Amino acid sequence: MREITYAQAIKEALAEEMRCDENVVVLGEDVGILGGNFRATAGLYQEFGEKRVLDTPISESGIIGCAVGLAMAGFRPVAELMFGDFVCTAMDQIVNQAAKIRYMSGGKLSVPLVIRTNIGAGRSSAAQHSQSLHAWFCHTPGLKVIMPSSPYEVKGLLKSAIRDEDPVMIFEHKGMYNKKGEVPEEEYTISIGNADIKREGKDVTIIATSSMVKESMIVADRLKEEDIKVEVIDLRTLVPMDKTTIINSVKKTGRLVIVDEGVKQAGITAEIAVMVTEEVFDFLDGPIERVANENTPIPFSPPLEEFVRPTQEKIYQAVKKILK
Amino acid sequence: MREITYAQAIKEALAEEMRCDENVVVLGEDVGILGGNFRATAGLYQEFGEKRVLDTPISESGIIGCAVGLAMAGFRPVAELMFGDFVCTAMDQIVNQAAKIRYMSGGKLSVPLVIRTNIGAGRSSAAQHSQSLHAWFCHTPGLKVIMPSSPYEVKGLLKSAIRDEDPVMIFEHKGMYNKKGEVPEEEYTISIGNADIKREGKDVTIIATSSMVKESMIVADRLKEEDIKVEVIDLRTLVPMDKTTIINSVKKTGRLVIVDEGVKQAGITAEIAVMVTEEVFDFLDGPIERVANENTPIPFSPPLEEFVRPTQEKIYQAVKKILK
Amino acid sequence: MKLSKEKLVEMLRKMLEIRCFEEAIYYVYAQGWMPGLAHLYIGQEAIAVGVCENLKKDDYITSTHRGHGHLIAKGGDLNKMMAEVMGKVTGYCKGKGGSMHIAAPELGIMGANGIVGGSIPIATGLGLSSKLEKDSRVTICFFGEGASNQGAFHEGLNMGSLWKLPIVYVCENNLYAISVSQQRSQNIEDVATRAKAYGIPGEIVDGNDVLAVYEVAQKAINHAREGKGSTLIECKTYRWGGHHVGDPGTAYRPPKEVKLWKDKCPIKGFKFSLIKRKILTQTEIDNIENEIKQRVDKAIEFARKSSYPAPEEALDDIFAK
Amino acid sequence: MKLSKEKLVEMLRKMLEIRCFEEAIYYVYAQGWMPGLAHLYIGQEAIAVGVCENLKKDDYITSTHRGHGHLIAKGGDLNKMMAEVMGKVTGYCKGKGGSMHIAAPELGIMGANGIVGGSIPIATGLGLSSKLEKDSRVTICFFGEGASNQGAFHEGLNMGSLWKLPIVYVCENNLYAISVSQQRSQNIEDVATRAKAYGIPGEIVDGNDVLAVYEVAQKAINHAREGKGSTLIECKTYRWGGHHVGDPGTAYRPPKEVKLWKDKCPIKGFKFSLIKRKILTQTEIDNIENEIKQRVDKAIEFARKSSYPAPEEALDDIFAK
Ligand SMILES: Cc1ncc(C[n+]2csc(CCOP(=O)(O)OP(=O)(O)O)c2C)c(N)n1
Ligand SMILES: Cc1ncc(C[n+]2csc(CCOP(=O)(O)OP(=O)(O)O)c2C)c(N)n1
Ligand SMILES: [Mg+2]
Ligand SMILES: [Mg+2]
Repeated sequence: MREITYAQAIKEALAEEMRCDENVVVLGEDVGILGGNFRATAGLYQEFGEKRVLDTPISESGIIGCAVGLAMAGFRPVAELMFGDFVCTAMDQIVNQAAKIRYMSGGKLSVPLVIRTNIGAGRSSAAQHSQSLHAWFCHTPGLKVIMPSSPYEVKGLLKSAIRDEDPVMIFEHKGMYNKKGEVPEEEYTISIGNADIKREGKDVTIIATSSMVKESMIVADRLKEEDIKVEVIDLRTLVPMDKTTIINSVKKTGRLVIVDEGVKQAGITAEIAVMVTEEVFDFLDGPIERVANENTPIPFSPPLEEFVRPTQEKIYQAVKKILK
Repeated sequence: MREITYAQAIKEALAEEMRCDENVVVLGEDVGILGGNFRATAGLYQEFGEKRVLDTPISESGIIGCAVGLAMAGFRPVAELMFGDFVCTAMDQIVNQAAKIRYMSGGKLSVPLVIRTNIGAGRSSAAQHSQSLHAWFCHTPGLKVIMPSSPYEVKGLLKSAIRDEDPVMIFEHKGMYNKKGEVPEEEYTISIGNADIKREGKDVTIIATSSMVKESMIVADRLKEEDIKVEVIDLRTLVPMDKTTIINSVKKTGRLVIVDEGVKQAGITAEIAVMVTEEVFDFLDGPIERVANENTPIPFSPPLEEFVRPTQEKIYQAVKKILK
Repeated sequence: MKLSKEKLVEMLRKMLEIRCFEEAIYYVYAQGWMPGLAHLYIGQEAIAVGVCENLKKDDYITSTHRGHGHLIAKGGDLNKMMAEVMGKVTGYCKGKGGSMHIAAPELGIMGANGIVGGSIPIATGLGLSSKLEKDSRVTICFFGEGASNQGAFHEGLNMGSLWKLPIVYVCENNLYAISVSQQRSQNIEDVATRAKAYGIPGEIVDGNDVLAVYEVAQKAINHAREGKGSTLIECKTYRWGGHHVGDPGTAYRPPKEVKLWKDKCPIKGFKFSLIKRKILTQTEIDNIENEIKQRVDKAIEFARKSSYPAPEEALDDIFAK
Repeated sequence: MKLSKEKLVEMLRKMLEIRCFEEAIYYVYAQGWMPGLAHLYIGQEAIAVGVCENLKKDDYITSTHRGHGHLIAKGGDLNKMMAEVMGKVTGYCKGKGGSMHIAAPELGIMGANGIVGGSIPIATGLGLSSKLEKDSRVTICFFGEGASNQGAFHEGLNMGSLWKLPIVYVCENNLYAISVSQQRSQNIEDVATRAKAYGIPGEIVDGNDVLAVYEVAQKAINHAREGKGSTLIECKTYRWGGHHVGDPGTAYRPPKEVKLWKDKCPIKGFKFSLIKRKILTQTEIDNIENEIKQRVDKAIEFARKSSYPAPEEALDDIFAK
């Protein structure tokens, strides 16, 4: 199959949806002429023009608020927040407005809005350009939350997100924009709410999000050599969460490692772990292991950054620990 | 002992600290002439004047940013965000600035800042004035997070927060501002990071936060009549968390119910539950029960609001379930 | 400006409707029939009416915590409003929103808002939708002078002006934001000055003179509809009561000031001029007032008789089905 | 304006130091010695220097993502800066901050900032501290024209102006925010116009003329120090390179425009005038340049020889001990 980058996959998803639905518009900082800071909107401005691909001022609340208004009026805006850290300057519009408008209006207003942003450290971008803040939005009823792990996933999920009637936050990964993967030429979508078993195994389950799926696969390879069969689940969407796939896997393996790049404390690994404990306590052979970012801001210097991030080695150790 | 309200206890803490440290200043919307929307700063403007009690424009980012600047310059600002929901309009200053400045500067800058805000539904204030968003800040390294459960706790903890060298978020409870409780006349502080066992018991542990402590105590009374001995732990501070007290209690009872007013999904109850599971898995006699807000925005109409909130009945049922 | 008799009477009627509705809310609150609080519009009626009388049904408005007046002026149904304020299932939002969150998209009412300034960027999006669709709608964005200190105000107006969107930003300067007077919250006398920061016209108008508001709004609305972009209108006015029904509003405002502004009552003045111009007689006005009072009483009755939503409905409307 | 020879030479020296440091960063980046990215100040040197030459050591500055120039102008040590940019433990922040987060409170440098507009409300707080302490310090708040569209700009300036704080807001209008030109981000020609929204003086100055910047800044700083409040200064300038070291900056800017501005080089012009005024000879300038180059080379060497922090140090500095 042909291979394209994660950024290209995003661009294809956007272009396809824009072609078949003229209500789809893209807006954000530098998404137009520049084609996006991470080149995920490259070419859209040229194809669809400045009316449908809007470069905005540096005004994140303005961007999301504007997208909310567009969405209420029948458009399907896809707003980009260049770095995931900038959700902070748009938080009111995301949380108090977009997420709650359907509810507060008793179902009268819809906000079919997609917010594209990202997570991920590892690029020496320091504390204000490296956060993985997706957990906050899982704690915000009214939002769907997606974390695509590859070019294939990001294309299929983004297309579904655009067609969704509700606000969807899609957390891409900064370290993956340039990474290639197989993506079919023909159209497809991936429905929101389904996890994907990336590899079957019977000894231990790893649930991973975003770029941690790939890291976990590499660890699974390594463990295979030690005759440990790891089942790797790509969670794909956090809200709604595919409990069935998770539970079935844990019932089979009895052991669970959860890997996510967010800060560990009060992060999404906690929610997944508890959900599993609540649902299949008796199937668990031991405590669940969580591999996540240390409870620190992201430091700039490479050795420090490496120290705090979830790594293959940490995933490996977690599996070994749980099997003891 | 004399009884004063939660709001009065806050005001006393502020006044005492302002008297003994002239670097303590208070700022926020309507904290001056009006004495605070919830009257928690009543009288301070009159005693300390407009230089130390600043009514601000409606600019939450401005308020927190200003407090950050003051703190870096050697002051000890106490900033009020009138409703907990308004953290959203100040999120960048809280998360990207206040929480990270010490770290990013390699320890060169300090931000001894207190942010007073609140949680709590139950007042028919609807979705934008009822959220309990404390979990987000537990997921933000660099912040301490406090949730006082009574006038006694709020006074002692706020005084410690003001003396702390780091940014502290203190989540008061809107439903408690008018509620009275015993508070000693003589000065005292409560150190950050210590949970408090409000009642000892051997059958089941309830860990509760904020106003849920009182609700849990009432449930414990009711269960006592059924000869069920409940240990009630008032968590008091979420970050840092008093793991020892929690673990010792669970070791004793083997059963845990966690009660918190935040939304359940990805909330603080998940983090506590996982921490316990990780630390004392083998002592647990069954899955942990979480009582928290349903995964919905807060509705306006009283029967709806009652339906989504954690209530005494829900706490009671959780204990009964866990004992089955 | 020459307006038909019908128009003038309609304006008075709407203003009276707002006044009467808001007085009823005080009553309903005092009776304990209403959960929570509400922010009343009494004293500012000329603004909502003066502006909205220029609008077509499908024009958009965004509103604030102090929204009842805007909604009524834009055609809101008193029964559904009252029921919403009481948290009943027959309300505009099935009881989920309450006073601060009433929405009626079928009337172009795209939501009141509990976050100060929160609706300003949303209005930008509504305006942008009209520009993209070429539907010649206009969006009216109401907010207070306090909101003009919010970052969202700045971002919303910057984008609205940049893209020449058909939006009229209506700042109701009632001199206070809760307890904080305008001069204690900004270093300028007129919020309209801020229009300069966005390169758009800034107008100042007596917000208690419904005809003056009508005229200024008409100009701005035409400007917008003709594709010439946004305008910021500042209406000088006063909030008669406290910040909300539970606030007497006396702790931070001199009684003299309150009295002065009550003397400038937007309704009294307008009634007087209509009588003087022989558009209406006192008796006719009395009849109108009685008729409105009856409708408001009926709204209270309707709302009181309506049932609360079933508790489980709390779980609906989070996502589309 | 009459300035001593020493002052003029010092200004040239500082500008050269910035230029040379930034060129070194390009080199260091190309060599792969530096992790991450950096936003260079080349072309804007006259602003940082023209402003900071008015300051006392304990005056405050807040900076931005494009902060090296401000730091050097305020007295930053080249070794510690270079080490920080390379993530070394000898850097200003022990390698934890990197290019965008350098802080040196001992020099009044209260932090660069990776969030556009993020430091503006912080500057308000610094200014407030001076007012409360009556320490007669001034705070300089640097930011770009792109930042002037952020809500934080509005809230920061509103509060700063309201409380008459000793702050000078210095907007470096380099015509672009990443790829978006000023006219595609705001409906006004001059950011200085926005001063009207806050009732403070707004000044426009040629940001490539260090003496002009010095003069305007001096006036504003004196104004602030005398307790008369804030000023917004807009310095018209240009960013020679791309947005950061990895961006050629050619995709969205016409080459002609870039050339035009390079011709207006703030350093070339200043050198020329100093020679003409017989303050310095070409040889003296060459000597200064050589001396600076050596210092920058030494900074690179210092940084390269320094070690990285120990990994576990990542767990320190979250809270005070
Ligand atoms: C972001 C935010 N901050 C603060 C509040 C609390 N609050 C509600 S109304 C209000 C005053 C608003 O003043 P103004 O905009 O002048 O409107 P007015 O009430 O005078 O109509 C405040 C501070 C809020 N709802 N939202
Ligand atoms: C809140 C926020 N939004 C967006 C960005 C990404 N970003 C970094 S610099 C920049 C452009 C800033 O433009 P300007 O303020 O004019 O400064 P300049 O880069 O021209 O010096 C942008 C959009 C950011 N860092 N922070
Ligand atoms: Mg007002
Ligand atoms: Mg710029």
